[in-house]
Amino acid sequence: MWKWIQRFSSPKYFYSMSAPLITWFSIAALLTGLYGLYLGLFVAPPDYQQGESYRIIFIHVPAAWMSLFIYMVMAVSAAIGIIWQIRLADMVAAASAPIGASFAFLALVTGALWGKPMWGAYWVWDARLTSELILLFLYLGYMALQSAIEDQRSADKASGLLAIVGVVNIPIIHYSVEWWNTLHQGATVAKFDKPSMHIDMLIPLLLMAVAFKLLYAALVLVRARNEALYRDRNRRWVRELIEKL
Amino acid sequence: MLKAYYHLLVRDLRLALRNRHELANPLIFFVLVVTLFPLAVTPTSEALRAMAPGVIWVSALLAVLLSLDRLFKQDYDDGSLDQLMLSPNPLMILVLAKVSAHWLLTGLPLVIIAPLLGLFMSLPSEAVTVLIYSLLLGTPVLSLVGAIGVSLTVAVNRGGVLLSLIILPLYIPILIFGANAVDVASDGLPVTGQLLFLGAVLALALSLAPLATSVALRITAAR
Amino acid sequence: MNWSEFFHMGGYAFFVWTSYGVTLIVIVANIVAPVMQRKKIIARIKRAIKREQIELANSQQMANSGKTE
Amino acid sequence: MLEIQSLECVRDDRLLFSGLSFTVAEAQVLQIEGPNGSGKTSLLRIICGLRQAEAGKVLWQGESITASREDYYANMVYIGHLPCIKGDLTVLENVRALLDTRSLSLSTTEIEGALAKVGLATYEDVQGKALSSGQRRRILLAFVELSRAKLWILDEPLTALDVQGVALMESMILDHKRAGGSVVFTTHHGMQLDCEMSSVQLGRKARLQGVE
Repeated sequence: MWKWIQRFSSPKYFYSMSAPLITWFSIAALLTGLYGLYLGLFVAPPDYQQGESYRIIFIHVPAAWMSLFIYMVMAVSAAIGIIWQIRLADMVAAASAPIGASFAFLALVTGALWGKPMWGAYWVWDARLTSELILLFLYLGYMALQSAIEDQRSADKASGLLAIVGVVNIPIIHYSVEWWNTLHQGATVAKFDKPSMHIDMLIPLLLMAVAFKLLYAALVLVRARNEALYRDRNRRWVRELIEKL
Repeated sequence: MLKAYYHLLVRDLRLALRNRHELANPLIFFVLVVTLFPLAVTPTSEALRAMAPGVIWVSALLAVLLSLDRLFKQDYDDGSLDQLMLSPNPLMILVLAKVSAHWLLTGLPLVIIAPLLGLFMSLPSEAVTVLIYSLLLGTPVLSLVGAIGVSLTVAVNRGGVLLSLIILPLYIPILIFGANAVDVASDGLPVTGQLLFLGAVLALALSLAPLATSVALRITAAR
Repeated sequence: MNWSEFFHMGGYAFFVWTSYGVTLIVIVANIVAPVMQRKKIIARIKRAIKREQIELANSQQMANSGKTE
Repeated sequence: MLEIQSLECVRDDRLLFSGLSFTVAEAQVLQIEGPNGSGKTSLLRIICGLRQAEAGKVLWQGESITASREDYYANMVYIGHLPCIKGDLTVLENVRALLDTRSLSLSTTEIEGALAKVGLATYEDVQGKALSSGQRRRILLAFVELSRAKLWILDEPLTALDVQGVALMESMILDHKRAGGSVVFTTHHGMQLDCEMSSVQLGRKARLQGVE
């Protein structure tokens, strides 16, 4: 069993296996995304309260979901890397951070753009936006620590531990921000995820979420391949590969 | 094991007391930053009272943050940290000793000086009491969580800004509940919930942070 | 529904299209960045291989010419 | 006593050594030799458990050092490049602080005896910052002497020591060996040890060599 895991998690094996996966994930992401966009922009009816502006949520909500999801992936793979010394897991964690940060950034920008017509201001201290902002800070901290430590292995372990600490903290942060928000704002602001969402809106939303997940899968593979090449730059398999190029 | 805890605690306290001028620095910083705010706005007592909880808590956060460096920096630089890790005692106990010393030297003085700052910011007396309680429960968490951050960044050159970048987001829950407890208390409302939350976070930090810190120290030493 | 109406987005055109535009930019950047990075890494490794070959040749030359330290 | 099994160490993606195996028996003195950057310090830190090896095991009394951690650390003492001395503590307090990490509380006379042996008699109440670097190293020697460890791991113990200091270190090692203790050390200075000694050679290789 252990040997099996070691074999399949070797960067060399990963490098050769991931190439076709990237193609498939990209195609699937593109198709789902285009169909989701079609349904979201053309088929879904305008919202009776928000008019057309609600169409921003087809990006905003999946992006926010993804930013949280990627942080979880990052922390779990960092934990695997620390506990079982599997280098591939460290690579996946390191590769995930910039993508997660991008999604968090997207969620913030689209949230602000959605907020302006709704609340009359680009930024309000809404619980979701605030949590998202803190999440972006967590990503930036991870990336800063990762790049500040020169020794690659220590950098992986140290930033990995930070990601795990972050994951323990996220529920606490989330809870306290929610609580703080209800205290200061009241429940006057409209929330994105109304429980009674129209099915025509829900389907494109879910499609976009799937598309983003597939996109992440493709992107993380591309980045992890880069990490594998870079980290193993002095190893034989990389040398042989490069010489063939 | 208790002996190891005690010895290290005493050593750190003794070291700090031999450097008294350095010891006072975070405290002076704390008072100074709080003093800046009334100078920056119209210092009517209503305005000050409204800002007070946030201002005092943010200043306490920054004061602790600036003092975190002393937790492991010196030991790392002179090699004592290696010796601590080669101790037959569990590293967690030693981490706990160092964090306790840090809190006694920075957190506790902040708690003690806080009533004075409450006075500066014209907080009512009930709010000052709650301020003390909230700092008493909150500052140990700042030391405990901060220890994780320092042990990750102690080997990084010019790690100061990096440390704040990775630690401040983790301080947010403490800030929210600490400041809010004081805020609510100055309106004369009960604050048991907030203090309970701070207590729960303290218990959580007390049980998990020393573990995370010792893992982090091992990562740092392996460089 | 006609196209101008579609692009108008019920008066929210700026917000909706900026959102989608920013998203597109971020996604494209996320695709381009690792591709560029990959090129850089490969170039770097190639240079390293060349450098090592030169070093190896030099040291062999030194050994052959009988120079001892 | 100590068994090193096919250790591999990689630093900055450079293979320092691999397949390194040796044992340290009782009353054995072992020198780790090799040029700068060959991984001597890394090897010693791996043996101490401060660093993780890429592959391989370090066994203490037949058990891995993570499993036998408590027993191992009670019987092993390590001194590295850094002096571990606090400028604000006195010599006596510094020794005490070092011994505390090993949960050893010794009497003042015993510590004074060791300090006298390393040439620091009457220095007990001098603050660390007033000492020269050679004197700081001597405090470490006193610590090693008092540590009651069977295994000494010394990384460049002669750094900053004068002629008498070197002679002192040599006699300490000999005495330790005579008492059945073992020493693993590195040094760039000549150490004339009048006893049987083994060595492990680390080379400057692998720079150009690919690793699987």
